[in-house]
Amino acid sequence: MDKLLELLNELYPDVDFATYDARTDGPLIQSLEMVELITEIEQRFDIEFPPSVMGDPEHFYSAAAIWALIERLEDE
Amino acid sequence: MKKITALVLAAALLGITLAACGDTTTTNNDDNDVTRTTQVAPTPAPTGEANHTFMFNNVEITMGALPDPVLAALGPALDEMREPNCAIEGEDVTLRFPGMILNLTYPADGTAPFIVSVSLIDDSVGTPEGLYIGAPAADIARLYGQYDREVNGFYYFNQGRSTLEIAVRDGVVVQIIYQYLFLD
Amino acid sequence: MKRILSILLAFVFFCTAFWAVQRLLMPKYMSNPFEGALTAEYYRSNFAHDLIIIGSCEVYSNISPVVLWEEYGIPAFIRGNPQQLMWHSRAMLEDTLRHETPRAVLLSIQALMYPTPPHDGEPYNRMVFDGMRLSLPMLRNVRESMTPEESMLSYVFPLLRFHSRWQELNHEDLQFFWRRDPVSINGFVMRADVLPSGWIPPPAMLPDYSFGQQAIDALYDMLAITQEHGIELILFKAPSLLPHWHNEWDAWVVDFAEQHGLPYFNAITSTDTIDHQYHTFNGGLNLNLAGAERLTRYLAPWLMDNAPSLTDRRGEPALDAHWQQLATQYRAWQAAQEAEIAETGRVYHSILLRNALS
Amino acid sequence: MTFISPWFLGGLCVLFVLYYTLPKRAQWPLLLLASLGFYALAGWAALAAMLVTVAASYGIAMHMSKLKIAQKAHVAQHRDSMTRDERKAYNAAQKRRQRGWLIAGLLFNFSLLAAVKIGEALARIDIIPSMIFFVGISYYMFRICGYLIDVFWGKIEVQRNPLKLALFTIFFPYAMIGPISRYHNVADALLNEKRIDWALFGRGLQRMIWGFFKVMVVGFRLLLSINHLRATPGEYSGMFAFFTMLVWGAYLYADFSGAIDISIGIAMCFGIRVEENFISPFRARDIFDYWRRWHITMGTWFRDYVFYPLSVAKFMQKWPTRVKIHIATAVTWFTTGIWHGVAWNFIVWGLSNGVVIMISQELKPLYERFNKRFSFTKTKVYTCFAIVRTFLLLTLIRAFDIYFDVPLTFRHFASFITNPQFGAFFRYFGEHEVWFGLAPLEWLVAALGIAVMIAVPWFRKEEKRRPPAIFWAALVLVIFIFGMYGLGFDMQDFFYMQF
Repeated sequence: MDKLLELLNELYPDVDFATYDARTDGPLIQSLEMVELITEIEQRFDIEFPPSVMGDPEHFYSAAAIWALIERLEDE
Repeated sequence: MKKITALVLAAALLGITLAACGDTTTTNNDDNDVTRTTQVAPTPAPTGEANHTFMFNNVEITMGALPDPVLAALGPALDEMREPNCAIEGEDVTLRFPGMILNLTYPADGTAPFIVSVSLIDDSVGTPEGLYIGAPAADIARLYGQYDREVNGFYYFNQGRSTLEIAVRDGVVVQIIYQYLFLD
Repeated sequence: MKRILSILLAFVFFCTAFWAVQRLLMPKYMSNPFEGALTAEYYRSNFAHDLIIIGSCEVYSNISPVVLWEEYGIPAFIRGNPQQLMWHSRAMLEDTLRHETPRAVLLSIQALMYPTPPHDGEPYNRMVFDGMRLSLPMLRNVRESMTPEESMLSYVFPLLRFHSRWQELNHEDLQFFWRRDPVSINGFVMRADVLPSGWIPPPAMLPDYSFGQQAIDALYDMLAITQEHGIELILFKAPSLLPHWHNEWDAWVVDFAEQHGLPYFNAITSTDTIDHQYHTFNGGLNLNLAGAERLTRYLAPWLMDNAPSLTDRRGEPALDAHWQQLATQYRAWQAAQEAEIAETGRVYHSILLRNALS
Repeated sequence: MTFISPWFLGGLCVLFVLYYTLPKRAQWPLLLLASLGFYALAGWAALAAMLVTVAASYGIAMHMSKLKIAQKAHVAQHRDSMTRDERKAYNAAQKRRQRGWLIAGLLFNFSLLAAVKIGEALARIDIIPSMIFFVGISYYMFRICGYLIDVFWGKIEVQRNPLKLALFTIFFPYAMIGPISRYHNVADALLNEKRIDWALFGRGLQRMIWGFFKVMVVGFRLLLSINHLRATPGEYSGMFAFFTMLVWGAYLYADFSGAIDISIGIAMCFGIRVEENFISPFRARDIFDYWRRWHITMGTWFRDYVFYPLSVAKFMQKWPTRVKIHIATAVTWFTTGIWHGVAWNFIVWGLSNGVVIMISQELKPLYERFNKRFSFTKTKVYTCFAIVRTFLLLTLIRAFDIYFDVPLTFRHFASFITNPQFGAFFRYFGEHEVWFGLAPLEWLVAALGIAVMIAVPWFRKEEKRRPPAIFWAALVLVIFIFGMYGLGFDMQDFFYMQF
């Protein structure tokens, strides 16, 4: 989980991801940064995202949500 | 993998054949005979070439052309008849010149007027190809070749959106009329 | 509940507005060209006619109903339209029979020469059917007369056809929103002026003198209808110089008449009393007033001989009163036209009956 | 446009009655029957090609899901005996097999579409002016390919009933025009059994009337002028060309969004909500905003099925992110252009959109710093400037669809500067009775129509501020009177009589 937080801080230095939640604080990750975020995660965690995930934001509204998605993909 | 590509190609071929058999519209030219006041020959599909042109002491009269320049070149007519038919359509004008009758139409909807027909009255005038009233029927084939249509001794030579009608009775040419087919 | 009310209100508003706008945008045919109003004139009559005359301008300018009544006692009505084709005539006959059953029908057969409309048929279809009251026979006839690009709906709801006339609305559309003025006297259109016929071009020979099938079918339909209703069918050809009536055509009609025992009056051959120097207003196409009255005085006795059902009904008070009124309008129209001819040399203002009567 | 015919509307009323009176389980088969009948109007070849596509896609989708289930079962069964790497290798191999089938399906569908399109082009030499027809037959291709890819990604459950899949593909309201719906958005609404919801039915009718108004009163009227302006493109350059582009923009919006309104309206009447395709696009602030407002479902389709997969694809990973995004954008917009038609003007249209987007992406950081530093960018004036800038930019890009001739379009762009003909343009209106094929009164009606069309995105409003029923009755009347339809099109030759 901390590896993920470290990555998120790299991309968004001025956002505190521990408490950040897109549903309340407003959308942050634009569709283009989404590409960058996903490729980084795929490299670091050695997993593969199905592109369908990109379209719908409910996986990326908070750090916890992203981590849950990563764990699910890892044990596939 | 080969199995899949074979399957795909076969299916694609099937699809293409289906697509190719799309409904092709059949052209049906109903051969309705129309009486003299309009035009006689059935409406041929307008071929690309220009319409028939008749030479009257070196004035070019092309079927469907604008009348004014032709009338200016021809000078005054011997006789004239303006026939507003009993309805709302425009005006049909018929002019007589020595050996020729010229028919024009001024449409009611204000679109451009045009030459409707040229009829030869006697042998004092002949067609550019050399046919005249009273010439033997054999001259038609010699001068014009194969006709497009024949009905009861009336031979039709279509050209562009016009037709040349030559009537034969007892082996002699009795009527020569150029017509513009404005109705198709 | 409020919702349903507002929907109902909207529906009622739509229907009335649609009807009103349709009435406004419909051409009124009250001046130019007034012949479009001829079909509707019939519904203004007393539906008490022994003779119904059906045809194109070969009848509505050439036969005078007032002379037929005043000198021969035949109450007649002319149901004509410009360029009225044979299937239009059938529509007229069927429409007439919904209102009365005449003793005889005088049918102009000149339109047999047109297998299809000689030029753009749509305006003529509109003129024939726009004034006609909606009925099943009318719709059947519309379907048979329609040109390919027309739609049946545009006859049931004329707004679909005339909706783009919103740009051409004039005072007349408002003036005649409700009422319509008469444009004829029992279908007769009077033209008192003279335009002698000049040179007539020699007719060209035709490759084929047979009539179109649709026209022939319409003639046979009318024959059947008149036989079924016990009406005497009389064929008629006007003495017009144009368009040329070929002898081969006439032979076919004579043969048809003999075959079915119908009287056939061809004014071209039967009468030499028509002189196209004095009796035509458009160079030999139609007769003027003088020509029409002369032809009527020649035609009527022949009718009395050949159509026994036609009798002299002068003396019946109801008819006398009705025709008295028509005769006065007829004379007023004639006087107005003759005054205008004396003044300007031609008939323009007084061609409209309402101008003559006002 | 087959929507504009008494037969269609009559058939629709019958269908509504049947849909809500027949037993519920007959509802979706009824829609399928109607859709097949409607589709046959586009010609038997198109119907045959479509049915073959649906059948093939159904087979492939079923096969892919069978493989996926087998893969999951296998993994679950050997959970403990396989190491993570073995499992990853196995999954990858299975994935490759399924992808092979997916590609086979897509290839087959597109080759069939190409065949129909080529056959169509050969049979019809003259180019159809309305762009809608041009793309008509291939809308179902989006839907069926989107479905296939979604199944491959495991985003949706495969549809076991081929007939239901066919209904999703060619549901008649959106068969010809769009919007390009996604399977998971509409499948349930399409297939579940419904009682009539009068409020929704009413709003559906209103939406249809609104669509007919846009198409018949504004769209067709402007089309007359467009055809006139397009007939002699060389003659109308400079300001005239710019005027043509403006009229073209208004025509396209009226014609296209109107048709979409009709199809959405019909779907609503059947109780089926379909995605929006236009949200007042002339209020877009930048090109991204524009493509989230104009033909939305096409934009999202290409984004989800071309742009994203491409940008995260393995072979793309060797480039830096910025380059990846540019390549993906270029490819996406190239395919968008090609899909409109295999013609230069569409390709150039697609690529110019791509180029502008790439430039904007590149300048994005610059914009953000600029907006932070200058506060006036938040003001109303700046947003108006942004709207006008975007409008003009898109008007120019859209010009490639007008003339079907790229060099000519560029010559017109050049003529804006070389000889704008300002004087001639404004003098034109004084000198001519008929302006570009339309009488001045017609232009007035068109202008009023455009104003109403753009100023009143009423259906965005909440429930209570809806216009009353009488407004819709009046609008139907306006359509009857000012709509361009029937024989009355060329009225002027109707009644002239000379005395």
